[in-house]
Amino acid sequence: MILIVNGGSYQVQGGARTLLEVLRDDLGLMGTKEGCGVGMCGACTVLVDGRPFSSCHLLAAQAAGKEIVTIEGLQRNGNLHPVQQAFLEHGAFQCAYCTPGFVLMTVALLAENPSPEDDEIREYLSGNLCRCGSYQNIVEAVKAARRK
Amino acid sequence: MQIKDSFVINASQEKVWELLFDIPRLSKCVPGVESVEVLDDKRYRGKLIVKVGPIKSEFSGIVTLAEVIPPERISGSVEGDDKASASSVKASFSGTLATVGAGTEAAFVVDLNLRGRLAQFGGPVIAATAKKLTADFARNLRAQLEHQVS
Amino acid sequence: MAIGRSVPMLDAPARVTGTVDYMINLRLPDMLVGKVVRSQSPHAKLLKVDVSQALHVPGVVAILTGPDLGANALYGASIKDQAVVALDRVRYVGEPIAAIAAESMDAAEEAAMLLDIEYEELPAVFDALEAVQTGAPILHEKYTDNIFIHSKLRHSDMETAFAEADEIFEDVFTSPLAQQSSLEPHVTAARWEGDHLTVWTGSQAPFMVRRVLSEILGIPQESVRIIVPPLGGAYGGKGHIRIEPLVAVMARKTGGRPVKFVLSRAEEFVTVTKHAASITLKTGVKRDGTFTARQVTIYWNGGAYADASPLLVPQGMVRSVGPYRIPAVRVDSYGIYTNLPPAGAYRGAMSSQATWAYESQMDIIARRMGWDPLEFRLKNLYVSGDRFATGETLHDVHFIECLQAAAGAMPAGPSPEVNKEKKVGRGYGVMMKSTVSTSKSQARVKLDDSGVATLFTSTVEMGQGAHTAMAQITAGALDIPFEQVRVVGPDTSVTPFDSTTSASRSTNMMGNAVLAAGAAMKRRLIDLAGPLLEIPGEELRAEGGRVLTKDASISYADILKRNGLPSLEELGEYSTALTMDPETGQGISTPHWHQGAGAAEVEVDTETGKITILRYAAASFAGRVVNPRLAQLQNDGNVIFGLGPALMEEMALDGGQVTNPNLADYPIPSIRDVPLELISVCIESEEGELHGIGEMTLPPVAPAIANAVEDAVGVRIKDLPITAEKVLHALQERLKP
Amino acid sequence: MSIKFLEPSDFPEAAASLAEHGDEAKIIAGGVSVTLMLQQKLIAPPVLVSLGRIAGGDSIRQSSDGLHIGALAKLRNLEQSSVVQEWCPALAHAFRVVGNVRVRNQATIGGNLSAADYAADPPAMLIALGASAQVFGPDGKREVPLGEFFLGFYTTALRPTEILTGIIVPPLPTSARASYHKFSSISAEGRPCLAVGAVADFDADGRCRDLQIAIGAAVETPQRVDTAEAMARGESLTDELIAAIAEEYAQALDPLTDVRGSAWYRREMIRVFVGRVLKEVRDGNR
Repeated sequence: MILIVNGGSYQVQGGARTLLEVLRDDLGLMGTKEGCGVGMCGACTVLVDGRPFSSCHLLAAQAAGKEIVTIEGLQRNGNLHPVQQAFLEHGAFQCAYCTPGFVLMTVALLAENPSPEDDEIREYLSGNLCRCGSYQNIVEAVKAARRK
Repeated sequence: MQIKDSFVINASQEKVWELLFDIPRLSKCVPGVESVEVLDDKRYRGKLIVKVGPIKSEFSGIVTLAEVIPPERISGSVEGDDKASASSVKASFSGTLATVGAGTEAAFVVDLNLRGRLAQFGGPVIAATAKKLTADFARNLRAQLEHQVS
Repeated sequence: MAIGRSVPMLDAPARVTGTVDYMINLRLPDMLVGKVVRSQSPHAKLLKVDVSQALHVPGVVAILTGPDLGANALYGASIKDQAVVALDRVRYVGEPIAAIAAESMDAAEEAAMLLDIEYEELPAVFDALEAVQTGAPILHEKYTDNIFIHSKLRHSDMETAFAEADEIFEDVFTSPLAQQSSLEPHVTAARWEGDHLTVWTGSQAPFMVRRVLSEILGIPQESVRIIVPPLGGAYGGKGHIRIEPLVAVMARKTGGRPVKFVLSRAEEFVTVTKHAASITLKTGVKRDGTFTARQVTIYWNGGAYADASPLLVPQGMVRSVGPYRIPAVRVDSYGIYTNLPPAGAYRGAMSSQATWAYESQMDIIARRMGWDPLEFRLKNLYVSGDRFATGETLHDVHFIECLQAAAGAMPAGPSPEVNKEKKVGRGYGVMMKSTVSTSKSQARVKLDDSGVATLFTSTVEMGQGAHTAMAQITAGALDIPFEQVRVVGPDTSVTPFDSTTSASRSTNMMGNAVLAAGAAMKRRLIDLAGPLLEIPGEELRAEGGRVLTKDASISYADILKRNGLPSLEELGEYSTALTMDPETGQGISTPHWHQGAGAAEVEVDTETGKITILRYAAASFAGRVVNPRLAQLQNDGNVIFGLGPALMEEMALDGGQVTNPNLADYPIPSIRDVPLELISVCIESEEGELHGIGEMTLPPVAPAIANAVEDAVGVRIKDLPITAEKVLHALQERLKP
Repeated sequence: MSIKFLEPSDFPEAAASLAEHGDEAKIIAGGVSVTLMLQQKLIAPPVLVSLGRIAGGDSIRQSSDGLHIGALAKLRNLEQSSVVQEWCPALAHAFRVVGNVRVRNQATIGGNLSAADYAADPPAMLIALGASAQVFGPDGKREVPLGEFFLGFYTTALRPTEILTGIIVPPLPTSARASYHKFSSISAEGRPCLAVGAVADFDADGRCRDLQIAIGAAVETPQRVDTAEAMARGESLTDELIAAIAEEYAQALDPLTDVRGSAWYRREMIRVFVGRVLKEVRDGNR
């Protein structure tokens, strides 16, 4: 089975393995992580054909042949993606275990709607949990990253 | 979690009691029983398949009888586990028979403790599954006894 | 000046690119995966654990069970009652019975299924109050009433104090079993090289782990190396000793191959919990609005093993009195064994439960006596110079400023009429918390001849930004640019001793150790510069990375180069050793006091009982703030964290089995649970000491909300969490004739 | 654990695979619940029949006989579909409140309904709209009204070799108004404690011509209460009548207890939200 991840294509073993397992164990892409295992927390968020998915309950086989982007795929020749830059400038994280998930959800949100209202931001990102409680800074970072 | 129920079978109290100890016929009444082996007069080993939606669990364990007062009272405990889903069940049960007119009223109380991964299914699902199991058991029991031409 | 600036976290780029090397990402050459096999019985004799079949599963390298443990198989942070894996008894659902090391998780899981375990069930008890009744099942023979610790505070004669009261209030407040739920689970790896053990672990207390492991394994502490990378959250749940003993002993059986254990979310719920607590507060007040006496009785549900409780229950005693001048105080704080997973620290340890009790009762008293809840608090709050119930004098306390800052940040509230009709209410909460009483922090600073300073610290970076703050303090102490400071995190064979990263002690304790190291380094530099500049040391001072007088100066780097020294090292230490009389609790309980306050404005839907938090304002005393943005994140983060225990967090149990061990049925606060208006203020004191704020705005959240609910609709909830169902039930009870 | 992953190109081929492999095979559409059960070792089917490649399986189209939704339509697409929005905004809302954006990007309406999880959102609204399930099996197509589709916890009327291929929502009179309400009792991100879907049709002078209300999440399977609906027909929905209908629902159903609420609380909530939903459809602001 072929997976296209961050522009590269990889031959991997599918079967009953989730995309999360394959990304970490086979491709060594450690930025995507398990937090809850049931698709509630968003720490395992990846983009598949531009849309955010929880890779903990998506079989790798279901993402075969699709364009997968993980947190490692956002940087372009070394500099941070604008959303990553906004998160950094607004200190929109503490332990940052959830940050890759929030960054990718924000990238997907702004792709769907470049200037979302505040309540749209909250509703779109409410499926990502941050136990350290960095939500205020995260919402500010997303507001800064949206096109004025 | 506790499950209480009672039902009437129009067969004599002796015949109902007799069936309780006729293991091959009794095990046919319990839906999903795979095998029953008599270890001694108080202990039986068996396998039970329980289906909840798409999930099929196979519990293997031991039934131990405690009180046996023919023909009216029986109690005991069940301990079994389903290795595949790392789950186990521990239950104590007590049943009483009483003659009511031409038939027999069977009443029982089961204290059920489901443990391990299946316990995450939550109260309502476990209770409903257990109720369905006991309802089927009652129906099969009645079928065994009422149509039997004595 | 580096201190006081909102510099980004040292490894901020790694945090937004997902390249932080958390424990969960650790990969070692030919590393094995570990799996724990856990008890399904809450209390049973362990008759047999047959591994013969399981050992034959291809890919299984070793299996650890009770018999493998040597003599000192029992351990504990203070009471040694816990076995690395169960010996002859299991005491809670989820207790480790065996551990498997294998090449793959599939192999380990297949082996787990083939373990033949036989129990003989014993009666079990889960509620702390039942566990102390006579006839209750006994968990540990030595403790026949299941009470493993009883902390006492005796302050003066309670009879006369209560006799002087015009009104006496007695209320019981409870908080449920809860779980820290850091998104990164517990992860620990271990590898033996001969008699030397290296353990990588997500722990808040590497040196405590080192000590306990050396005791269990019977090897010197120097042969045990503990390495702690940045953590994906901890909140007290990774304090003390967690799965390190199991992993370390397992690694002894794998022939030198490293083994790594990653716990699942469900396993987190049976690894460490927040103490369920039942707190009885008996308080006497006089009509003039002052207190005469307070008697506190607390039953802390410690779970099956003492674990961290013997260190936490005495602190729970101190933290249960409250920040008000009360002449006569008596506290009985019990740590109790039950057949539940062991309890440990949960952010705002013990204060989360204690503040819920005393701040709720403040409003019960004010309401019945007809006093304004805000005034009643302001009138009685401690100020610096007051003596606390332990006899110690309070210094640097700012409870009044905290409460005024929180209350003041709320705009003028709705008029009482609107309030009643619209079911809107206000509530307040103030928190007073001690930190660790006896502890030590050491910091080593190394300055090399390029002028770069490296701080070696065992403080654990778990999202609070401790390494960034310590780097700023190092820069400030040496008076060099922040960019010239590096930090080397916890590695017990490289970084000096530190007791623990918990109870918000690090900024204060480690901060002062760094200042000491910095001061010592400056003196060394001045001594070395004197001869070079031919100026006596007394006239020299170190500033801006140089040693100088008004007309001569030399850079630190040149001082080293011209003395032929590649680098200089200085060790700084800061410690406290405070004791309290075990019988009376008199003495000194804490080096300094943590202070926080909250004000909540809520609206209650009286048809559903649902609470909407319209506004929440929080304030904490932050002393000298090192990094304003990180301090703000702690303040906001603690309020949001506090919404969990206040409104939603409760572990559901059925016969000792946790039935909601997942984040779908055990919800934690999401963005849409956060009040639209959240204001939080750090009260600073420029010339003040470095101060901890890691927990302060959390404990007031629950009582502030409950008080606001009573203000809005007149019902008092005394059992956390404050769910819509409880509010509706109370509303309907109130309407009954 | 090796597993065969079949990707049939149409429903007949999928049904054939199901028949061939018997209970060794499991259907996977969006795959949310199937993958979770695989991960937790609750199921271990040797064969997975993925419907992902079936062309047109996710179509959403309007026609004279109703709104046709392909079983493979993703909840996120249904939530954003202008066809659904125009047909019935309340139905779009019922999709929008499921889980979070990521779940809705993956979950299909067919998967959601076949899982028959009691704490779900779409079933109550679809039943209130009188929708029925299109099922394909070895002996051809059949239609099952959704009211009879859910038999118990995680149990539907689908026979082992049958596949849910689509949903049909009958036409709504222009005078009809619909409303869906998800009540989360603990956290905003939680699954529903109660789901109420309502459709009411009014004649020119505001009398209620027809009323369908389905209650979900508080009971084992989503249910309507005929006696309560009968009380509304031909009447104008006064506040008193609304209260009586709400009371009828609260008494007629047997709510369950879980972490999101006790049976007592759910009975109270049924009374409250049936009342609120009726007022919404009466006052037409939804």
